[in-house]
Amino acid sequence: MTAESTRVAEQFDDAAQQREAATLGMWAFLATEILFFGVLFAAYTVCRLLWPDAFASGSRHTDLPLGTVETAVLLTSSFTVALALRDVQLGGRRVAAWLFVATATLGVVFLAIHGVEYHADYEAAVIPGLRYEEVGPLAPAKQLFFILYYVTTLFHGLHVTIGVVLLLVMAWRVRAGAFSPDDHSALENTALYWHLVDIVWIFVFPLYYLVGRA
Amino acid sequence: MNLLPRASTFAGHLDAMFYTMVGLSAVVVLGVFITMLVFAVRFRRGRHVDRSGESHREMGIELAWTLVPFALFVGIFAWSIVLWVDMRTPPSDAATIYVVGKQWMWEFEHPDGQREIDTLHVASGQPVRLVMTSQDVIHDVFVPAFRVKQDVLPGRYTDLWFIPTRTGTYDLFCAEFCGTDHSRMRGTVVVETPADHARWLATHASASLAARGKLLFTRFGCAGCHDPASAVHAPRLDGLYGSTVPLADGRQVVADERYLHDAIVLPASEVAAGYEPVMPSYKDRIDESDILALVAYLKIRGQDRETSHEPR
Amino acid sequence: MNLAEHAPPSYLADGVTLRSWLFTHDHKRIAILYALAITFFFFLGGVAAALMRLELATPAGDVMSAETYNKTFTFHGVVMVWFFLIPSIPNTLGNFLLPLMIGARDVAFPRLNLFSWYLYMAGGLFTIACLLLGGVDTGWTFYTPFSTMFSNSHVLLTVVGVFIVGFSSILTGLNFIVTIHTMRTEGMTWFRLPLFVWSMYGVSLVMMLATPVLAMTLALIAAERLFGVGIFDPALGGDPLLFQHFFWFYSHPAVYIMVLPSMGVVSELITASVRRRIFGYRFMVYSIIGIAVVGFLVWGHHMFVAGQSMYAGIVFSILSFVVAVPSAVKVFNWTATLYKGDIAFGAPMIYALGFVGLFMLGGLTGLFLAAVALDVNLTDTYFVVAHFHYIMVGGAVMAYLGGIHFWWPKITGRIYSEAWARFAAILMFLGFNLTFFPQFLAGAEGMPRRYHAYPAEFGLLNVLSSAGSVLLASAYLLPIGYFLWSLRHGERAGPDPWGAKGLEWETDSPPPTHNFTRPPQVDENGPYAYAPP
Amino acid sequence: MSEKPPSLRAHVLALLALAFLLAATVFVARFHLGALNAFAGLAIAGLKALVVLFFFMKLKTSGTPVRFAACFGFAWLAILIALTLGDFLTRTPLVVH
Repeated sequence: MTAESTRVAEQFDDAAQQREAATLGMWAFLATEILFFGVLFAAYTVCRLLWPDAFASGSRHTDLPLGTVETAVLLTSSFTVALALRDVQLGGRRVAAWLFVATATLGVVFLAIHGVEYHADYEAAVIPGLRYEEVGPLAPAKQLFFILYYVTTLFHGLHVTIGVVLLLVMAWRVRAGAFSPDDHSALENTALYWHLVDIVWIFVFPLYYLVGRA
Repeated sequence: MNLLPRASTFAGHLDAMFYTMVGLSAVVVLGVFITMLVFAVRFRRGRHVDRSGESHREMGIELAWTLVPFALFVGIFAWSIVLWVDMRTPPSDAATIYVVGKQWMWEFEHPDGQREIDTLHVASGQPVRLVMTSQDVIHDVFVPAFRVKQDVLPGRYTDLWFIPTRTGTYDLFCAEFCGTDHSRMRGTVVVETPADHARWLATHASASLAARGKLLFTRFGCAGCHDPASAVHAPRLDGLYGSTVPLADGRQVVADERYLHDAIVLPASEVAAGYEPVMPSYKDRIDESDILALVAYLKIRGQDRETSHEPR
Repeated sequence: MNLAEHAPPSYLADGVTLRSWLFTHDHKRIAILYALAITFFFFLGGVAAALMRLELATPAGDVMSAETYNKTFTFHGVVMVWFFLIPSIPNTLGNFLLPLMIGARDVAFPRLNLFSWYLYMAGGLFTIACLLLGGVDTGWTFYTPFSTMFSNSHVLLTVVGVFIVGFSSILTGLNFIVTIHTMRTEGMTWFRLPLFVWSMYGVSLVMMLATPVLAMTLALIAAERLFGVGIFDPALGGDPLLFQHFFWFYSHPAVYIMVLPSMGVVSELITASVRRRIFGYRFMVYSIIGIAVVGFLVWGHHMFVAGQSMYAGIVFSILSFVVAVPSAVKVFNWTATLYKGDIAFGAPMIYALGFVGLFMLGGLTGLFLAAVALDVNLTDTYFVVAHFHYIMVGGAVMAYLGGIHFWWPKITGRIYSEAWARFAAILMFLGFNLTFFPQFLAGAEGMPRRYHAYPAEFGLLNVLSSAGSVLLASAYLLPIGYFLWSLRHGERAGPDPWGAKGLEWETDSPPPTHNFTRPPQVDENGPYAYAPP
Repeated sequence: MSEKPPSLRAHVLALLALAFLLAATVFVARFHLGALNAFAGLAIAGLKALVVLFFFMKLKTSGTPVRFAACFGFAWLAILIALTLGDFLTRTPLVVH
């Protein structure tokens, strides 16, 4: 590894220090992301303990087949972005660029499927604040489930959207030859971000889709 | 706290603890202050003193002033917990007074139906328990002379208790910020001798809480559905209080105060098994003190106490 | 001028245009940008405080309406907490000194650092916009359901402002953590870091791990107001205490965001004025980390009478006592550092000693509030108001000003008027005690906080407090005068006017843009290697 | 780059493990297990997260500071949930005599 092959910002001594800072910075940022989502998971835990049946009933409103497909799509996209990164590390460019595009496409597919779910929810009138026509004994408490469901999935969807944009930018930059096996912190961080978005969904899935399915 | 009278059984205990801690704090403050002063004078710049040598006992000193305060803190903690558990455990013979807070006034309901606004009459020497709820935002009942304070929450009951010890008139403050006139949400607690209090209760005897509830039961048209003779298929309410109710969703709940309260305000939330969720919500049509009266009535409905004079 | 051609220009001389300031990546210039903005917000919040003391000078609510009063104390709280206290030391002194103290050329992410400042300003604009449109009346705590269903004021705008400034806080914390981990110069091991750097490390941890929780909670409040849905609303089966848990999960550690940096500053001030190694360096480090971590476990002590379970009260009470231990250790270590010192009583030392005294009083009264049974009577009264002002104003502001004095020659290259500075420091100490000590008494006698009008029996104590606030306010205005004067007329400072140790004193005053002309040397004697006289 | 790129095999195995765990969690959710349902769902989610963290996010080969950073978010979330539940689970219903 030669120092000339990487661009080192003036505050750093060398490329290794710069890379270390970038990686640690990203992980620190991910820790804050976990706490952002964490509030919603904590609220979920408390509300579900207070209203177990409403949460089971609310969960049965979600679309299990679609949810499963969404999970599979995101897990696969984590795989493709990891492959893309590996390819860059091995000196690849074209395949890596296409893998980034593929990852972004999977992200778009995820958003599209979720859009279908939202539409079905609107038809079924289970969107509090917008169209909520649930009646029956559990209706008020089920509203809590749906609020948390929407805030969590919308916030997650926002992250997916940002991720898709980032991935496409990265695909373009990879194609333009902006990275080398020695110098690709931006790619690594994008991949880390995308994996975290995946991890959040890994927890959303059992908590919102799998309750009361027995 | 010389201005503040000690008018409940808690006050003496809490003040003892308060002043002990003031004393301990004073010792610490003076100790550190004097040490600093001595060092500051002795080692001020320009003065010729021996400044050589480093301490080699740092570890021991550090451990000492880590562990000694900690031990002291555990002691204070233990003391305060004993008092705290006592303050949170009302005796079973306490007279229950219902309190409703709303922007910006207090309503009190005595067990026998006497109602007061912003003034509360209690008898000295007799334990009193306040069971409280709010109609809008969070309020807080604070009686400094009794050293008691408890937030009053909407949608939930909280409680506090005390035994007044000195007759007199004491301030009651709302201590949780509740909007524009928070600082005017004040009241008074009048502590009387038991004899005076009995006289007060007698002269202010209105219909008992349950009796008022019975009137409301008719006025709100509850009987239209819940009367056994009604054509509507609605749950019977006789002897409901304290029984176990199977719900439409398969759960079972005990028909306690919370259940009855919610059944009036949010009837759709816990529908009894075998009934349609047809009851309208009374959420915006009835205020909390009327609900209290209704609940008090429902508690005795169907019991002998309601209609006959036979001994129970 | 010959010399100047060889030496690199100081960071102040390196570009004079507005553009060179607003687009700078230099941590020192960003620190100055923060200092200007923070000073502005400090006086804005101070005006609100003055109006409150004016209103409270008499028992009747006669100066302003109840609604205006409520908006005033809310504005005071919001501005002072999020736009002054939390960013004060970390974003000004921290930004300026952190890279210097560890021998780095800049922070790890200079552009992110500048972006944080713009976020701070954007958040500030929202808050000022809210003030201009009529203000907000929920108190800085935004308790539900008042803030979501009942308040008719501009809750949403304020929430957005605080949300944005939260990101500024998170990004600064992130930047500092990475900087301390990766940018230390050759030989600067963890246990050779000055305590100020350690305190920045602790505070950054807290900023990063607590602030997201606040941001998301405020977002939920906004959702409740916008869509009329809510998990904090009891009418929907939600629980207002859930809000309080989330809020205090941030806002209690936020107290440590304010006070940990002060502890770091005071450790530097005392060692430099005493010319002696800090007593028990490692214990000082452990106590910083201990406070940062255990500080997250005690939030429930704000909710002892809020309707929390009795058992939760017990657990949070003992944890609150535990977090007081490291603070006590720090006070004892500062005192012990004076022993066999060579003590000079310049303005920084007066501030530092003032800090120790006021912080000690604030801390000890904190124990009263941690003792759950005593808290029942004392919470939500002026006792609490006095307690946290002793920590935040007596503690954090004294340390902040002490630090500004101590590093003023480094920042500006000029020496301020020592006599005026000492006078201001002493006046501040007296004014502060006159303002806030009576509030302990009023609180112990049962005066509730956030009262626009109050019973006449508390009149005397409030008059004293209002009188003290006049002294305090004038003491705060004085430094503006003599600092500005020193910029033009002050004596020029050499690299190390105090004879202090630490890498920041090895470079010029003011330092050149990339801090060091030759790499600073770190030896094995640690950060406070004062030779015995 | 000082670190060695991970093998393709490891990535494929990780994806297969994730697919298997996804199938498992959907399968388990179909049985009446009471509280165990929630536990199983979360445990499997935890396993999936660990697979992603260790293999895709390369925590397996990361340095100590990064590992710490990875733990902090989860640890602090655990504090938030644990102490909040500590209140909600120990509340005693109000008894009126």
